[in-house]
Amino acid sequence: MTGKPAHPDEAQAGLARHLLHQMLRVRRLEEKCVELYSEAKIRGFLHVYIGEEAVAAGVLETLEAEDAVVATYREHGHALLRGVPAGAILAEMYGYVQGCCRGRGGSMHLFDAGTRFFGGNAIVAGGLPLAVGLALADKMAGRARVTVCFFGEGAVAEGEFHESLNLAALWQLPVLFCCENNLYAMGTALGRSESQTDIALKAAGYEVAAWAVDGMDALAVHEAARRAVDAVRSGGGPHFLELRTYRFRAHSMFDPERYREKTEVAHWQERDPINLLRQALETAGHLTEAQWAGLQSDADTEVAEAVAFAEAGTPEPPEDLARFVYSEVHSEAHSERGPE
Amino acid sequence: MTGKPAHPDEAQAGLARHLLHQMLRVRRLEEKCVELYSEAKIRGFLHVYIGEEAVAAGVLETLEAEDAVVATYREHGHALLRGVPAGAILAEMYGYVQGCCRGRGGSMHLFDAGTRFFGGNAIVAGGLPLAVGLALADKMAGRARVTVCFFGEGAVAEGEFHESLNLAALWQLPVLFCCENNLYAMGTALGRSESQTDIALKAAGYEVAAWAVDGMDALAVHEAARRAVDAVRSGGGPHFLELRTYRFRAHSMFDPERYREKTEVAHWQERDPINLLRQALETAGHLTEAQWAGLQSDADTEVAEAVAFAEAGTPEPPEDLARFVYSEVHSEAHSERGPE
Amino acid sequence: MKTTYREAIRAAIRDALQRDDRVFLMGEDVGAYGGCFAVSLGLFEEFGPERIRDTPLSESGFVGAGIGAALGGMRPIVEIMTVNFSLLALDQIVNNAATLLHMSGGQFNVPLVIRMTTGAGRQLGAQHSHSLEGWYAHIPGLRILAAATLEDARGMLWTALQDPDPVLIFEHGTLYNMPGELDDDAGPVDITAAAIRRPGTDVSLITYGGTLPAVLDAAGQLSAEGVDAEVLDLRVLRPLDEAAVLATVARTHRAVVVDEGWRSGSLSAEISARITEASFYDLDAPVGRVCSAEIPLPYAKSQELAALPSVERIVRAAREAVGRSG
Amino acid sequence: MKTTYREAIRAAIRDALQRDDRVFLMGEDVGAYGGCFAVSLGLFEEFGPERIRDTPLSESGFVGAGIGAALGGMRPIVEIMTVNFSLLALDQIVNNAATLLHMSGGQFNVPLVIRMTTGAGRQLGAQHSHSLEGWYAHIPGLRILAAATLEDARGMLWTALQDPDPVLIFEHGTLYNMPGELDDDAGPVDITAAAIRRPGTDVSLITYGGTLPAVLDAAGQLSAEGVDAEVLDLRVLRPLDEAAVLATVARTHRAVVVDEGWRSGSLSAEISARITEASFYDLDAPVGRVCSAEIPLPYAKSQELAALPSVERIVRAAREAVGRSG
Ligand SMILES: Cc1ncc(C[n+]2csc(CCOP(=O)(O)OP(=O)(O)O)c2C)c(N)n1
Ligand SMILES: Cc1ncc(C[n+]2csc(CCOP(=O)(O)OP(=O)(O)O)c2C)c(N)n1
Ligand SMILES: [Mg+2]
Ligand SMILES: [Mg+2]
Repeated sequence: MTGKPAHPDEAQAGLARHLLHQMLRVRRLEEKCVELYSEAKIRGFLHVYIGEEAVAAGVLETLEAEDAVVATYREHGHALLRGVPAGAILAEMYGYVQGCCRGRGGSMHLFDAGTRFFGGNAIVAGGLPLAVGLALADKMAGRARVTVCFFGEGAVAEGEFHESLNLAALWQLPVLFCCENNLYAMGTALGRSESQTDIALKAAGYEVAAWAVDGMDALAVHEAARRAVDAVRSGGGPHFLELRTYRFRAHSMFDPERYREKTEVAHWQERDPINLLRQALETAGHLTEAQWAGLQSDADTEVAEAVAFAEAGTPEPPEDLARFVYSEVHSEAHSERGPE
Repeated sequence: MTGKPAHPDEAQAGLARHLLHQMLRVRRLEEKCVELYSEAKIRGFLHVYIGEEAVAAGVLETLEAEDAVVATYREHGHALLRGVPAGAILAEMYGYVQGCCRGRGGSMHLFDAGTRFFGGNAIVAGGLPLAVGLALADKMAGRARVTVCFFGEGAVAEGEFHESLNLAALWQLPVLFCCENNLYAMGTALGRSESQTDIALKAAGYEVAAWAVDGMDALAVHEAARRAVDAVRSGGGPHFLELRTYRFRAHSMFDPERYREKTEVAHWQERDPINLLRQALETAGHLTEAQWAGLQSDADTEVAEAVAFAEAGTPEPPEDLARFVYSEVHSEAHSERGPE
Repeated sequence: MKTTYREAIRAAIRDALQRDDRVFLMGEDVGAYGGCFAVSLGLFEEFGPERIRDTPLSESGFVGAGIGAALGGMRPIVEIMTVNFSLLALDQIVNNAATLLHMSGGQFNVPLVIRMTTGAGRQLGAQHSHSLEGWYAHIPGLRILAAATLEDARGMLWTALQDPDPVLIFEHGTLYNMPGELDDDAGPVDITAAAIRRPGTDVSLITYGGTLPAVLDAAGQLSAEGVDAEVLDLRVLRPLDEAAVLATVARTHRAVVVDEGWRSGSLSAEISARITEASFYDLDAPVGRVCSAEIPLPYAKSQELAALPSVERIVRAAREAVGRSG
Repeated sequence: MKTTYREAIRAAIRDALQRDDRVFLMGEDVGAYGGCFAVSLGLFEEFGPERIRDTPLSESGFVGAGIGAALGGMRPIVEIMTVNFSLLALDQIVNNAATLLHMSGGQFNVPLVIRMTTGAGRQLGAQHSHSLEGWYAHIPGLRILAAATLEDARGMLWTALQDPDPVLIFEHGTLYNMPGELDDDAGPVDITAAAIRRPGTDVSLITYGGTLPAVLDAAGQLSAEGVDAEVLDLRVLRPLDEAAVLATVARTHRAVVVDEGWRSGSLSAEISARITEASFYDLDAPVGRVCSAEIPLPYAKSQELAALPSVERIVRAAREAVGRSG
């Protein structure tokens, strides 16, 4: 039906199916990471995003190519949905030079210049000042770009959070703060880390427009993010989203989860963002069995290909160890390849 | 009239006259400091408190001997009213061993163990975590003490402010935060440093009880501090006072005051806390000429004696330079004198 | 008794909590979680949330609160998860903890113990792997310890808590699982002196903390080659036990310093400079150094290993010092 | 043209603002106040509040914002009032600015310049007087400069701004008022090499920054005694110009390092270690060091002076190096 605009419901359904697919891609990748960790193919610290996929899916869908993204050590999903190939992500975790950081960053430090994905920061709240600065550069250069900064609710207690929100608000910078409130910072429940547990209210205290959103509802996240991103892009100053979500897995592969009840986890799993959206689509008749199977097999294929890519990887040559401590400005023109 | 309680008005008048005296003591000392700086008897950075005396006078009046005080680099007045002798303060600024820190601290670093005066901190906001810790110690030990922490509104932007308020509120610690809002941090006006310029509102965002008070009205400050200190002492958790005041002089002796209008200073000088209280007392018939003259000459005498004490001071012996980098536990028993 | 480095530290903390009411442990996830490296596992249940105090993510705030609590008469043990995060608390450590006593003319000492994990070897990348204890050793007013053995893991804490001044104890992340035997009545140890971990006559290998095992391995290999190396574990990085350093060099006339820090400006430079200053005419060869490559430490195992001091590099440096390049 | 160190830096900032739209200056009170040490006086009026950007008291926040802005294509000059306050921003400098390029596999360089005041001598006490540039010189990924002359005050900034990586420039607080002559067309200078400030043959006095004047004075005195000292100004504290250090020692066979940092773990230790490593058999005496007393610096003038490297102590150390104790 070329030329004829889709029924609004249909457009919405298309978006919803797309978000479902995006979440599924992340879920499958993360499940594979856990598996690979058990097989000792991935080492170091590994933090997976299972349960929280609606947040990255909903928010990142609203960005343009020229926008910037800053994330944390729980960022595989953000990298993937921002456009970093799954193969480059996995190869990175294998520690191979084909990885998006030549195997130097690992799980916690994915970077990608091509998609303006600025990490992958493993210092809690350490990314917020960077995001403020990226937004400052855009504002000073008169570019209508948005910088999105993801961080956990644990980061809210850090001084760097405070300083960053104030700077962004004071200077009216085009940055969208996305607080992934999954209720725990490692083993520390929100109520044991914040005197004010209403994070959106806290952010509003900086005179930053702040809304709390159901972080298990990808469409709700997308809608809130779209509004916020539009407002930020059109000069409305910084915005803040508190995305209420939950991680279904342990904090990292080392976490025995002593600090929370299995029943609490089970309760939240009933609101699995993938199931919720799938059910809503099915109920509305917008997702056939075949479509669902298609989404799944796409995701499976993507992950399988990524594993194959990573498996075929090779370590960075030892003689490259000290490359890029400083830029290779002078030698660049003569080197065989530029920075990846 | 022993036995018979004084008329409430009379008691209030007595308190008011006392506060007036306290403010006058600070004013005269600070004026002398400025003079001595011009004579090069005092060096380093010197920050005077002229115009803000009602704050220290009102707040410190409400403390017990066992309470603790943490202040900033603008702390001569706080030290004096906490009970550190003016002579020890001046000798410190002369850099003499008779000073309250053996001449090592100077103007910005007055300390006094006897009155539990914990400085004298020249890192903006650096004293707040200390105050939280002092209060934590009292709470853990079950002591009904209060720790009072003074800092400027400029400190509110620092991460250490944020972390400290959250900790104090989360743990319900017996600390009173006193923000001396004099509208400027060096040359930076409040509106250019805070997105939220209502400091008391900001503090309330941490779930800390916070009130704004006219910092030029010593009785109002005293009344608010009394309530806050009582509440803190009786287990009410941290409290926060925003004391709205103004510094009449430059930030330090190096400041040419380019950033504010003379008319603004003049406007605030009309609300000189000493004049205000003096006039109120005179109007009510509670301050005779002779009383006022007495207060003045007391203050003058005190300062003159302090100068004489300082002038008679001597430098720390060079061989003591490295004493107290570490404690002298083992030699203490054998040394001629303990730490001053 | 069979134990591990981790368990030895835990026993030390438990012991301190039992001995002295003023002692408490404070830090991120020391409580309900059991400690990020499981050091404090079980203590929360045993001593409760007041004395095993979980903090929000606020390094500057809770380290400063530790300083304040120490000023207020408590004996806090503050845990910082890793030395990299301690940078967030550096203002409090350097500008307050280290200065208050001197600046106040001797009035306010700060009896605080800060423990933190340091070092690489676990593929944690450039924001979790650095060895900055040498940095801290530059600051007057601090006492800096590095526990390399079970005895020290068990014994340094209590002595540190008796110290009237701030003490920082560095625990190397690769040592936590180190097993071994410990006396049932193992207790407090001296925190002023270095220790010889292997006597020898041909060359002094000087090290501390996480690199001690590699240095001992290297000494073993060297011995097979006929080179008898003495291994000195510095233990105390500030104030340095210079006498012990000079004494071993006086015996061997040759020294190699092994330090996981980046070479330039590392503690190894200080050791080298002091040896040369005091024993120049006694030395038979320049003091050698084996340090980490001067790069942000990479994740990939092969590259991380390549960056760190290895047994092979230590052996090579020792051979050079004794004049054998074969 | 007659000028001062302060004015030379100001001219360099003005010049950079004029040459490159992407350059801006950011820091506490750089604007309306005119700079805490009056370095940026007048620039606010000339370039406006966007490019002479006053910040709140938030060292970590605005230094991190500088890193972000550099990533975003700007060329920020971030001013931190003193090196002591920079401790509050250390997480951003060490964990981000210094690591991003390597950690990202060469993708994200950080073209940021940070300027800060360092050093003692103005009776500012223990929280405003320390010399921690040697600390920063330990961190791979950073380039560390110390301007000791008017030429360098004028010329280092622009070259630093052309550098694709983070550069820290240290300005010693006692130098701001230093007067002198500067070429009218003084411009960018090299930021990779040390410089000989006085040629000589008997002993190498190696220093940088705030102690250069005292070292030159000492060289003058020594010359009157018949000792011809060569004075090397390191200029670049990281990466060190080791070749220049070894070259001067090759000429003189004797060296004294003068460094306002605390001796233990100072840059002077690194210089000493490198000289010994490379030139052991060429040296006629151990490398000497003149540093600050290892104490939080006191306010009192007499004690502050006693704590700092003095002409007299430098002369004495040089005499010792050349074997004259008279
Ligand atoms: C400054 C700092 N302190 C501590 C840590 C250790 N750490 C890593 S993740 C984490 C919890 C963070 O929680 P939150 O911000 O809520 O994010 P989440 O992991 O829940 O996504 C902690 C304490 C760190 N990486 N950085
Ligand atoms: C961390 C830190 N940054 C900067 C400074 C320099 N400085 C000293 S006082 C001051 C202004 C502080 O203003 P405010 O907190 O309002 O206190 P006030 O001086 O007005 O009493 C500044 C920027 C410092 N001492 N510490
Ligand atoms: Mg969380
Ligand atoms: Mg102020």
